[in-house]
Amino acid sequence: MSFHIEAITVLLNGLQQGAIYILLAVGLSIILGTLKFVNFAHGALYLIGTYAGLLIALEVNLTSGQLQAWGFGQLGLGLGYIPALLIVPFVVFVVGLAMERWVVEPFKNRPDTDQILVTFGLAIIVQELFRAFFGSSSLPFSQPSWAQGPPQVPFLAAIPISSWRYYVIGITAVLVLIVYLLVEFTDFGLVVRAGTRDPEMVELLGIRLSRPYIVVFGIGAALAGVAGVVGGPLNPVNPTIGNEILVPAFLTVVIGGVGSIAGAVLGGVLFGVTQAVLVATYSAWAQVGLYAIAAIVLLVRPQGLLGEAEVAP
Amino acid sequence: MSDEPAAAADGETGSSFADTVGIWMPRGDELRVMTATAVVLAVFPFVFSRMPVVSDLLQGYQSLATLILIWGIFALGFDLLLGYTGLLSFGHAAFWGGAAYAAGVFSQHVSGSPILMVLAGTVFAVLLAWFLGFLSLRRGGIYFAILTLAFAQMMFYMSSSPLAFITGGENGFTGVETAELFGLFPLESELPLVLETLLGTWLYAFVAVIALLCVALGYRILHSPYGMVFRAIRENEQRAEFVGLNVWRYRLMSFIISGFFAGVAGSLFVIHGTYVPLSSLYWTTSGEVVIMTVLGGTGSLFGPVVGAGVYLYVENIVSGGHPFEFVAPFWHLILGLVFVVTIWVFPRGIWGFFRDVRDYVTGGED
Amino acid sequence: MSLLDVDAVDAYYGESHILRDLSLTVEEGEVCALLGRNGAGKTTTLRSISGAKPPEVRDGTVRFKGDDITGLPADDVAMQGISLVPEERRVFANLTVEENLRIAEVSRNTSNTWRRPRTATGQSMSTEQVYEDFPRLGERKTQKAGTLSGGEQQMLAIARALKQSTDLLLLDEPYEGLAPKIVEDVEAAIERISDQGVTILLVEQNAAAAIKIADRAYVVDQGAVVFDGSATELRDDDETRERYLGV
Amino acid sequence: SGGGGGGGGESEYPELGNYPIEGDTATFGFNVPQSGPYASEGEDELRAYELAVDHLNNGGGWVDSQFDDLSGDGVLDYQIDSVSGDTATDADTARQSASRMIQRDEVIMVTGGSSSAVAIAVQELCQRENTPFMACLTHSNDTTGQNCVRYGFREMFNAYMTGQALAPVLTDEYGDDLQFYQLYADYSWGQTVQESMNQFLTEAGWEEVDSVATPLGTSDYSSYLSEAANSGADVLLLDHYGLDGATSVSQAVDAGLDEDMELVVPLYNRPMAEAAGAAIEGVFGTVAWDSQIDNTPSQEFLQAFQDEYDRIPSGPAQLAYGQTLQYAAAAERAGTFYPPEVIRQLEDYEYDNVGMGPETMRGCDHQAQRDVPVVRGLPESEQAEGQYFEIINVTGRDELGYACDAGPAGECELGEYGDE
Amino acid sequence: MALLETENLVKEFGGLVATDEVNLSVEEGERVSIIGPNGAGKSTLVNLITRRLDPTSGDIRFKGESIVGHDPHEVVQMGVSKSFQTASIFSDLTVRENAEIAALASEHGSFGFKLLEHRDSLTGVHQVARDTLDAVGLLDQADRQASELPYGDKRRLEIGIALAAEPDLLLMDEPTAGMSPEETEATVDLVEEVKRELGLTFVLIEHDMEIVFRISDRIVVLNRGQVIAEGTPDEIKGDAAVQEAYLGGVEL
Ligand SMILES: Nc1ncnc2c1ncn2[C@@H]1O[C@H](COP(=O)(O)OP(=O)(O)OP(=O)(O)O)[C@@H](O)[C@H]1O
Ligand SMILES: Nc1ncnc2c1ncn2[C@@H]1O[C@H](COP(=O)(O)OP(=O)(O)OP(=O)(O)O)[C@@H](O)[C@H]1O
Ligand SMILES: [Mg+2]
Ligand SMILES: [Mg+2]
Repeated sequence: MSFHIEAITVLLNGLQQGAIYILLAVGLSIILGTLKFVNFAHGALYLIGTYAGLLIALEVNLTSGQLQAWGFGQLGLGLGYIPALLIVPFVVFVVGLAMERWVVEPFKNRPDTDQILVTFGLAIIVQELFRAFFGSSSLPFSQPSWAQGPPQVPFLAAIPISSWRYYVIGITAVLVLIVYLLVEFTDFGLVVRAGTRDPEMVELLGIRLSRPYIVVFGIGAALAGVAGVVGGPLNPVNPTIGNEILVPAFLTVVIGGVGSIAGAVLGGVLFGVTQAVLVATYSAWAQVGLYAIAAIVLLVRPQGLLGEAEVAP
Repeated sequence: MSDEPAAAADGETGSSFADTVGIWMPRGDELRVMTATAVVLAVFPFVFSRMPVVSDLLQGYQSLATLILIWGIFALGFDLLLGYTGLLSFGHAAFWGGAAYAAGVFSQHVSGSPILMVLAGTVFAVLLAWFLGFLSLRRGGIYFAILTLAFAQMMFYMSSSPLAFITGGENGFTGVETAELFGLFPLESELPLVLETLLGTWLYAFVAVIALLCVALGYRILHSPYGMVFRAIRENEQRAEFVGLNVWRYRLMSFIISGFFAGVAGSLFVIHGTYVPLSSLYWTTSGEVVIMTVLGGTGSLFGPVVGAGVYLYVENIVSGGHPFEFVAPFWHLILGLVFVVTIWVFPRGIWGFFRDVRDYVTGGED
Repeated sequence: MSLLDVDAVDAYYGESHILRDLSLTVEEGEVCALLGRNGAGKTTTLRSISGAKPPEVRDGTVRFKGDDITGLPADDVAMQGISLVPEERRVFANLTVEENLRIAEVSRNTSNTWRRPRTATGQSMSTEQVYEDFPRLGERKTQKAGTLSGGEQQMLAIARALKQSTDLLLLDEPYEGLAPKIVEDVEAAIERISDQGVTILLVEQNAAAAIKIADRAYVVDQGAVVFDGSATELRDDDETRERYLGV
Repeated sequence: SGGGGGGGGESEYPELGNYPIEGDTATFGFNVPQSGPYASEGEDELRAYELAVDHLNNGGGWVDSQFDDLSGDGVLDYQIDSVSGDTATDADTARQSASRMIQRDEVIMVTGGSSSAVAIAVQELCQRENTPFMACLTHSNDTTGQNCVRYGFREMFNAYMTGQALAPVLTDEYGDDLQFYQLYADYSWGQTVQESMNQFLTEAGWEEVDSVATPLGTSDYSSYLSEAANSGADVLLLDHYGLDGATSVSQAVDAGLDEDMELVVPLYNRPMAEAAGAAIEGVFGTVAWDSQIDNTPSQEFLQAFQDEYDRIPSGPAQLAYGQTLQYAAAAERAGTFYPPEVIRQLEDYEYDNVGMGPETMRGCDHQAQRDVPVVRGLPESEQAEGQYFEIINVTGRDELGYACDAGPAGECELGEYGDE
Repeated sequence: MALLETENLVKEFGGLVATDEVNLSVEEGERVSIIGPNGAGKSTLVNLITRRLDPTSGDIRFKGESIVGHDPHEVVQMGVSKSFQTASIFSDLTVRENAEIAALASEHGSFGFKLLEHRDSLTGVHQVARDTLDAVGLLDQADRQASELPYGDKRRLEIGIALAAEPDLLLMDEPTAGMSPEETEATVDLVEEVKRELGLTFVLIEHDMEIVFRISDRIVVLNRGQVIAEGTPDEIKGDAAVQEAYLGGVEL
């Protein structure tokens, strides 16, 4: 097959994989950048998004877990993918609000390490709760039938990539752009960025911060939820997916530069494409390459690709 | 400390003595701590796995007792970094697993002597810690956590595929060949006489002696200038730099020290299991040692060891059903809950909690 | 009715009792100085008025324009028209000079007030006016505030407060770290603001500097008012100045 | 049938492993994955194990009909008890769990599987601890090849035999002189499947374009699949098992690969097929056992399992059930739980009672010599519970296998009985 | 030879020249004050000397040796100490340990392998720490946790830490900012006393002209990164350029 088809395949595969990282990384990054909160439970939000998406879109048979033991072996609303895509972000947004209120607030003034630890613990709890209720085994979350197979568009039809993956790329691009505009160009964004450094001073200026904060966290969470719905059908769905995606997502944030949305996008694309290229060339090194890239970037630019060097006090 | 002249006089006689006998002379409380540790180590396997009634309640077993000590050493070293220097590493699996592979490969190609294996594994871990520390200590906090995580994951994927010809990849390293201790005693054989009842196997005795040495070393480090400098750096890095301390090298040193402990533990792990699983390099292993340390209590010498015990107990006994049938499937969930509650309510962990209780009780009596 | 009426306030940091039965009033339009040595409780008084926490006000009332504002959240207090130039400057280090000024106006935008009552009547200073008064800031518009020099940050903090709609301006040691010449400029600016009808409560350690522009002065010591009178009275009261101000 | 021999037997032999048993119950250790990529298989195995224990103690199923050695009233006058552990499809966890079973619970036999890496790691431990290990689902050549041990036995066939059974069917179906491409799970099992498939397909005249390793537990195969699609090969072999297999075959179909190439999944099972759904249509592979196999033992097991759990058992379940009974029967024949004697009873034992035709548990490598069913996936419209593929052919054991000094067995050194 | 010399020192931030060809020299035992309007580049200059910032060009020499390219802690080891504006102490450690840390660094270098020595055996360190605490009047509080000290004592400890490092040159950036006149007085006295006893050289940055004129041997005036005047307090008082750029109409 011709070289350019192969190159485009690799690039699209990379973009699609990167898109999931980006959705998670942007959320993580704005939460980290503005609330100064290190959320190791972000993967858990992804997990919630995936299961919620699955149960809204389809009906599934549980083969293990407490729900099945209690007689709820058959579960799910079966409403289809579009409703799932619309409902899940709200569900996870609400989860995010609750988390902001009950977890972020109490830990806002504790050291980074405590935040990492408590959210790491929460991530384990969420994962294990899902395991307890839904069982360990993977549930099938198939791609919608209307998005299976390559798109029936002249050129793209020759590329062995399912249509769903194009949707993933598109949805990600739109959402990330919206968030970017919101944070960089609105009063809301300004307040949130100011609150990053000195929340009390913001309040002394007559601005109530609790709501913008909650909203930021909610947006971050909702993005993770969307990632769960669009990413779910690309992977088997089981309780460990959240924590597995967390590591690359965090790496994306860090190599892109904490707090930088553009950085997260750049980082995600770099990761996705690197991985796809390595699989196509030296597949044994595909995973190693990912981390090597991260290491190199951070050694050369410790603040990340588009991160700002810490402002001197 | 409160009696100023006495302390100074003590210091002077001590230093002249140290010149002749060496710096290894126990000082201050060291002897007491070591003795207490030795006693606990000596009765632990008996109480845990053989003592009538108690061991039935605990449901312990010999090999778990050994494993607890091994992870205890790992956690103890980890706490020197987390609890004292304030650096949270999510990549200590690299040293644990790296040392295990190194010791395993060493036993296959050079010598199966347990002592030499521990040496080989530890040297490897220390060199690795030096190298990775050099790379990841450029920034603190979250960056450090993520960088260490990235490097450890890189090692994991290296040994899972490109280096699989050495490590066995996903199959794990199966070529471990442990020889007899001192060329005489097979490790899994039982000790003579009353020692058998107390300690059980040679393996346990071997691990316990090393654990004792590790405790002594840890205690000494904390009471050397290093301990103080580590805390100072955590407190106020900039100020430490501006009194003329090379913050970077001290941090590197504390990273290497904790790598050293992880290396000792990792080597013992391969001696104990005669097998190196690939997952020993996976980030969940790093996560486990983090949980153990925090659960037990950061910033204390024995807290992490207690944490290791509790964690492994839940992981191996509670998860195994009888007599915990009801909660067994949820062991991981339970650990997660306990972990979160600990951070939330008792940031100083189990050990810190008991110390607070003790202080409260004794304080009440005064 | 006075504009600000602090009545027998007791304030605590945790268990330490800082303000003891402290009372003071500020009349509309005046420049009132609050003096005292280190740790006397001046900053604590300003924080108690502006609703910052800590301290915790356990007893007494703070009235502004006749309304009881004791214990209101800081943002609500600001909406009534009280703005603060805090002790440590506290500019938003990661925002540019321009953005630091812009954010001060956000609370005036009704969509950001969330139906909280807003009774401030003061005019906000225009951005042009700010740059005219502090040309140094004009030169540094797009620089991150965190990289400004100490004095530049102080100017920005003052300018930011003036960009709010202010009826009462609380200034906590505004001259700290300013070059003598800039001190003069700031003094001039304060006088001009005062002339425009903004009431000012000025905290200072340096009695001489404060007396220069103040109409009236309070001296606090250990959280209680020990002197209350006109600026001229204070200038002539050597004993008070020596005993409580160390000059 | 033991007739009190068990109690008396205790003095006959020296202490070894967990022999002699204290008290009057013998405990079996079931070490299965309850999480990780092979969790579905593990759950089904555990059901079968529990069923086996029930039948051993109370009669029923094959205990009554197929295994003459067994009484249905315990084994050797001991009641059978069991403990289970989660291997998490991870060798280290599995070994910790096995070691707890052996040391604390004093099990007399360990069984379990799903993942050859786990099986190999655990059987090595069992050899050291002198506790028999009845490997359940492990299909790597190495389990009874270079990593074989005296204390381990395998009823399941291996990758080598899969290659022998599948190659003729594939060449028959798709033609000669084709090019094939392999993606394989990067560990013992996948590596030997890749090796054996390559060997037998090449011998049959096909040519391997490339073979690429994928990490165990990969969740997104799209990049690998794109490479395969762009390679120009005619046939794609997905040497993935369990969840990985279900995922890779579904993703291959999602990306439209099946339009230009034929897909083959060398080792299949029911949970996989269920998870992959429509994607398995027309896909060839081999299975350990299937409920559609029409012989008495198979149908009896299906019945017993369905009665108990109201569901259709998978291949791994049949292995689990069968291996437990085989061990118990060997102990009865030996008249003792003393491991070396039980092992000797199992070695070179011939039987025809587990539904896979006449078999021999070969003494030289502890590999059962048995039939291998070849299947093809059904279209979704024809799928029903327990029916996901049609059985194309049950390749007889005479057409399969290798001599004791050939193939994987050539590399096997079993090690000691422990009573030498 | 001057103790500290800068030669054509330049520091640029983007387009802004914060330090512009500064040639400064401080003799041993001298007290030099640096004054200048806000944003003149005074703090930048101190940060260049302590190596918190890299110069764009030019050289800095201490005791004749170039320190550009050295790490901050190495510069401290050579004898340059800095007192911080806000009390920068180790608040979780005791007062004694605070001093010991600094003494340890000056006695045993920036890094050492003495990890197996018990702390009790480092008698030299204890001595220096005790002397320093005595000098700043905190010896009786040695066993208190530093965070419990009242603010004034924290400032004292802060200076104590700087002194325990046994510097040859002490840099102070607005040490009395936020202090009451009394406190200022006390601090100035402390500094003068220490200078007398230890023969310290120091460089002071201050906006409080009273202090500046009282304790400086020489004053350097910066404006927009450049030295615009230099001389004894009397010379500076009379300098028209300084009046214009810095002092305005302030009466002295
Ligand atoms: N956050 C706090 N927690 C506990 N005590 C505090 C806190 N802030 C200030 N204090 C104490 O309250 C008292 C009054 O402090 P305050 O800051 O109001 O004094 P001040 O008059 O503003 O002094 P200065 O002129 O130094 O700014 C002091 O003794 C101080 O130590
Ligand atoms: N990182 C930076 N990026 C850009 N400009 C900077 C940076 N740091 C300092 N500056 C600018 O350099 C100039 C000199 O700053 P410096 O802090 O040295 O002034 P200073 O003389 O100490 O003033 P002050 O008396 O107000 O403290 C200022 O105009 C400041 O805005
Ligand atoms: Mg104050
Ligand atoms: Mg300055």
